[in-house]
Amino acid sequence: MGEKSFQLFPEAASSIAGQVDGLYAYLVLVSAFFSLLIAFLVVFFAIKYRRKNDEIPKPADEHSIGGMVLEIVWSIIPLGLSLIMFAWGASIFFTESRPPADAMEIFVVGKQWMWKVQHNEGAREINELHVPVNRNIRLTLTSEDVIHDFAVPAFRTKTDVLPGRYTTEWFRPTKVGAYHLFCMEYCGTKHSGMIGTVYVMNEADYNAWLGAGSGEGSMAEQGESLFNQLGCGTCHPSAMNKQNGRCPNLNGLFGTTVVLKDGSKVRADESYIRESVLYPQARIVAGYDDIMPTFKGLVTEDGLLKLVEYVKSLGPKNGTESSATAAPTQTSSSPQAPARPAGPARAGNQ
Amino acid sequence: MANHAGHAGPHVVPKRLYFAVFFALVVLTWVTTFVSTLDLGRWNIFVALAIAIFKASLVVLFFMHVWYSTRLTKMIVMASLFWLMLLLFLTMADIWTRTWMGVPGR
Amino acid sequence: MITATPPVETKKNYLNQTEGLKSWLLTHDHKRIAILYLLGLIFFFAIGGVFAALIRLELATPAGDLVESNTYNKLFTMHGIIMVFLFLVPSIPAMLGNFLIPLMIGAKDVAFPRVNLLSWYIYVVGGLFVLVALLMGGVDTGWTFYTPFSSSYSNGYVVATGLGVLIGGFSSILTGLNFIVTIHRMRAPGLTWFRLPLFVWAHYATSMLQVLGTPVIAVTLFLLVLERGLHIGFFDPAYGGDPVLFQHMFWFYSHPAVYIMILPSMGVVTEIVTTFSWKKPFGYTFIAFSSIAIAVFGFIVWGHHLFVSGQSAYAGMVFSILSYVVAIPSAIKVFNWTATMYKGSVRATAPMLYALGFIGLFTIGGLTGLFLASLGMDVHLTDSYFVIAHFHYVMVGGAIMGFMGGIHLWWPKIFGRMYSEAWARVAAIIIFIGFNLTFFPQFILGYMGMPRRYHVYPPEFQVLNVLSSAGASILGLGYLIPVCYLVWSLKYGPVAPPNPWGATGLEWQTSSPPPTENFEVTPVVTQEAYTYTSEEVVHVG
Amino acid sequence: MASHAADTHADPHVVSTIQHHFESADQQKDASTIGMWVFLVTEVMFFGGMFLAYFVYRQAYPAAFASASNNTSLLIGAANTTVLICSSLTMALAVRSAAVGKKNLIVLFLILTLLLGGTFLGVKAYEYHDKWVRHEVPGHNFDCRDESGKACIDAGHTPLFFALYFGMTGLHATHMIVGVGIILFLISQARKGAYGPAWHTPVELFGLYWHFVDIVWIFLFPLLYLIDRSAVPK
Repeated sequence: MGEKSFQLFPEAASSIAGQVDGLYAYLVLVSAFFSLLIAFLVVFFAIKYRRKNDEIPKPADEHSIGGMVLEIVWSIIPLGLSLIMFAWGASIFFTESRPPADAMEIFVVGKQWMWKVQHNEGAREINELHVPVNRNIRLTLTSEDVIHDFAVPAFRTKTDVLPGRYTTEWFRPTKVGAYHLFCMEYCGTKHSGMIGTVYVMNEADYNAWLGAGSGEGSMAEQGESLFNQLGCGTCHPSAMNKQNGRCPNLNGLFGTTVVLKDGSKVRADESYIRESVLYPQARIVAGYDDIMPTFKGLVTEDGLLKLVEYVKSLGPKNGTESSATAAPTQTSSSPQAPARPAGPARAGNQ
Repeated sequence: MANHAGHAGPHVVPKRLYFAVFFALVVLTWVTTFVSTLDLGRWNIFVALAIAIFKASLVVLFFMHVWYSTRLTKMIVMASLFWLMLLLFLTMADIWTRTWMGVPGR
Repeated sequence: MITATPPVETKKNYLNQTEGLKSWLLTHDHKRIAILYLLGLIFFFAIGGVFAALIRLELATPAGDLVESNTYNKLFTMHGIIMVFLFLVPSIPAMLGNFLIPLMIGAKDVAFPRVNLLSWYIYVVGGLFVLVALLMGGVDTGWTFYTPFSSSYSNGYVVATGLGVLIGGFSSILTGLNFIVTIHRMRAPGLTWFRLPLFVWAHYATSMLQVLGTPVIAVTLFLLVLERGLHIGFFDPAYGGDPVLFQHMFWFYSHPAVYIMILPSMGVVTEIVTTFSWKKPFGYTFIAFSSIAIAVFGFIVWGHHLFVSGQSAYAGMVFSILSYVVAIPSAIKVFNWTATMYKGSVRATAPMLYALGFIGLFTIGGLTGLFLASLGMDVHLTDSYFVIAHFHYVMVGGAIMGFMGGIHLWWPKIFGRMYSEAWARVAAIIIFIGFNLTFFPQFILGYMGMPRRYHVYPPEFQVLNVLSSAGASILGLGYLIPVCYLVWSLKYGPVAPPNPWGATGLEWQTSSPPPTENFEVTPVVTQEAYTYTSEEVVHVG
Repeated sequence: MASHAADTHADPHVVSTIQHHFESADQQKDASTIGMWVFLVTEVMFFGGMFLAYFVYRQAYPAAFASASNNTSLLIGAANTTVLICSSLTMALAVRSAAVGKKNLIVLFLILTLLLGGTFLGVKAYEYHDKWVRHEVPGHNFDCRDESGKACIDAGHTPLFFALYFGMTGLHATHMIVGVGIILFLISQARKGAYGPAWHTPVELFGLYWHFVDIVWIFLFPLLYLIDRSAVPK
């Protein structure tokens, strides 16, 4: 962003941007080649074979030989070039879809027409996102009303932000600077005002910024107080309460596979926790009764994210799948520290 | 009876066939009702749908005369089924695989 | 107005067979119904065009200074809804297709003439619903009606608009149904499938899309209207609904709908290219079957609109690779048209200029579609101006160029008058230049990240937006010129001979304009389509 | 083809029904039949959208769907299905009677079809009323409880089941009502002796429509009434 002058190409400020630009270059080359080829042939034929004024044309001869060969050639070549586009695009997409296990988590709630950002450490901001450079950042996003889309063109990434669900986006900023944040899914009157800025800072600046933040405690801590405030702990065994057997145990739950009453299985991820708070009877854990009341209308989306973070902090497993690749430093045995590389201690990036 | 030479002519099916189909449909209705009260786990819906598909096939083939119809009619019927399956299965393919990646929203 | 200007000959034709408004409004003649459609199409195109002009005017500056945000949102929504559902989808099939298919296959009319008239009335009623919604204050959902915005948050007249589109959809269904039966059962003796003009093949494929796809948008909008009125939860997550399901159902129709717009246009271009290259189309069977292939494959790619929508990544991969499959038949067509010109006897008439413009612009539109089918690329480009540029290249550069070309090619047949060739060429060139200046900058804007549907935008995007707006004014001028010389030709144009271009095809063997029953004697076809012979060329300019 | 010619001659309706743009009666009948089948294709896709919504939400909220489905009456559902199948039989017999030229039987079977269709709609209306009384209509004091008064499982998602129930059966019933209207017309025509072996296209095409409506119900019955009947004790 920065300079407001005329540009023809966006800044590339994330680890994925270079790959996307490479694919773009390939696509532009292929497209330019075929567009120019067709344009040239069409114009060339139109001139070369134009009907002269006094000419009485003879019926053109049949295309006897070569027709079939040509048809096959001009089917196969585009197919081949297309499959490269598919494979290349899919590999980038796969990378974009799977956040690295060591990513630091940030939570985003979209609403008409603003972005609310909560950092794991407790800092909150609106229409701004501060992130450290060269760190993997994982966003968990949801919306309070309509569908939005969290897009940072300089990072070449975006994802829709849906109400009633969580979506995930990750990136690794590579250049310190300020970049546009756009809502890119039409969301109503002030859609074009639902913009913001992503500030990529170096480590020290980021820590300083984070330190100046609110003193409300980390997401998980806030989640814990909400958990107690709502009375969840009176039934669910958790960090403090280990005895009650009427409700499923939340310790070590996150990331595991839960067997339900009807025999089906579900992974205890962010969406499952969220649904269990709002629609507790939708998926009843095997061996338990449907006694939990709904908390729909009692908890905001922000609050839900905090509860999810709290449950997450009780579990040994990380939010991302592929626990095999998770760095061993992540499993913290310290009871008060959430099991993730949050917190101010930064060992750079592995 | 002038049995029309053209493909458009009505096909007169013996009454017995209609009654047989009718009988099968009624029996299957009560069979599917009864089976639904048995606990077959996740297979209940498959059994119910299989019976429904069989019943529908009987109606299409005999009551609607597709068995005796032109190839075009058969193709039209197949096309409608094919496109219905595209709609159902390609959408359900999304729903079914939403949790595979283990990353919400992916 | 049209009946008042018969050609000088006293011969009866469909235009002067009967007189009076009633004879038009109650006609069963497919040719008159086509004219009725043309009037509706021009009306809606004009409204949609005015909205487009206002949008471009607003976007000339980064600030939102011409209209308010709410108004701007309604402008692009109504532009999209009117252009897509009330202009592009019916444009070529209901107008040119209606007029030409019975003529091309040597029939007296379509199979169900009354249904044909009914479908026009349904179109008008659907259009009226949309107009009423517009006059009451419009709708601001975007033409895609995404939930839950449309069902719970929009401040516009979603129900009226949704019902209008739903009703209009039935018109499209009935047209498609009519064409399928007509092409199956009304062909003249000797006219086998592989003797059919490729225009008819294209329309057969289009009709398949209309019949199979449109009911799904109808039920989707029906559920949306229920949801909007009663908040039952079909698509609103607040009640347990899944907004992504709405997107699936919407695009199950709306992606094939793109082919409903482009396939007939491809049929027109095939006719123009062969006529003015005076040569049999290269690869007849490939062009014919590529139309069918597009119609079939067109139904299995819709998920590429949902790559970032919360659709599963695996489904995304499947839809991505399938999207490339549908690109192949389109590529085949482009190559075949080009090869048709090779060693032909090419005349750069106005329809041919439109067709050549179509080939160039559709090539760019199609190739940029490949960008959007590529998952990693689409994540960056989707919902940006790149998408806007891409689909305008396909729908305006493709579908409308084809429509204009077709109107010019068959104008002498439809109205029995010749238009000014010189003006027509000038207009075609102005449209081509204006179009490219309008939409090419938007590709660059899109890659830079300018989001679509933005009323206010960051200032660094302004230069390209000004270029685009300048192009739009040229394009607007380009569309006005044909209105002038075509209307002029109705009264003052030279009387058209039955076959002014030396074209093949049964429609050129009857008088211009054709009699009500189309042919004096039912034609008998004895040869393949596009058999050009030297005798016919004598009276061709 | 003697009977054909005689029939055509005897009946003015037959002559007048060949429209000007068709070459022959065969071509016209063929066109109508294909047209009807293509129309049914659009109907399949139209209902298909509803079925898709059903499958998506049943997948998402199995407990709510099972619990809410158990609030429908198994007996009424099965009985009504049987009624509809009977009406399909009588419709098929009506078409057959037309084809073999038994004009009185056409009227009889059409009336039977009408009565059975009416019975089905009456039962449907009773069920709707029952649901209304029990507050099972989404958007209007909605509440889902079983007969013992216990709230449905995952009650928060049960409105979706009932919305789909009313949407799908309502759309089906609308088709039935349209069908009843057409039968009334057909009966009046048949009484005038309009249909015989040579020409009975309207009866035949309406038969296709009626059977199609039957098929939709054949799927609606297990999907709406028969979910998880064993798991939730009543």
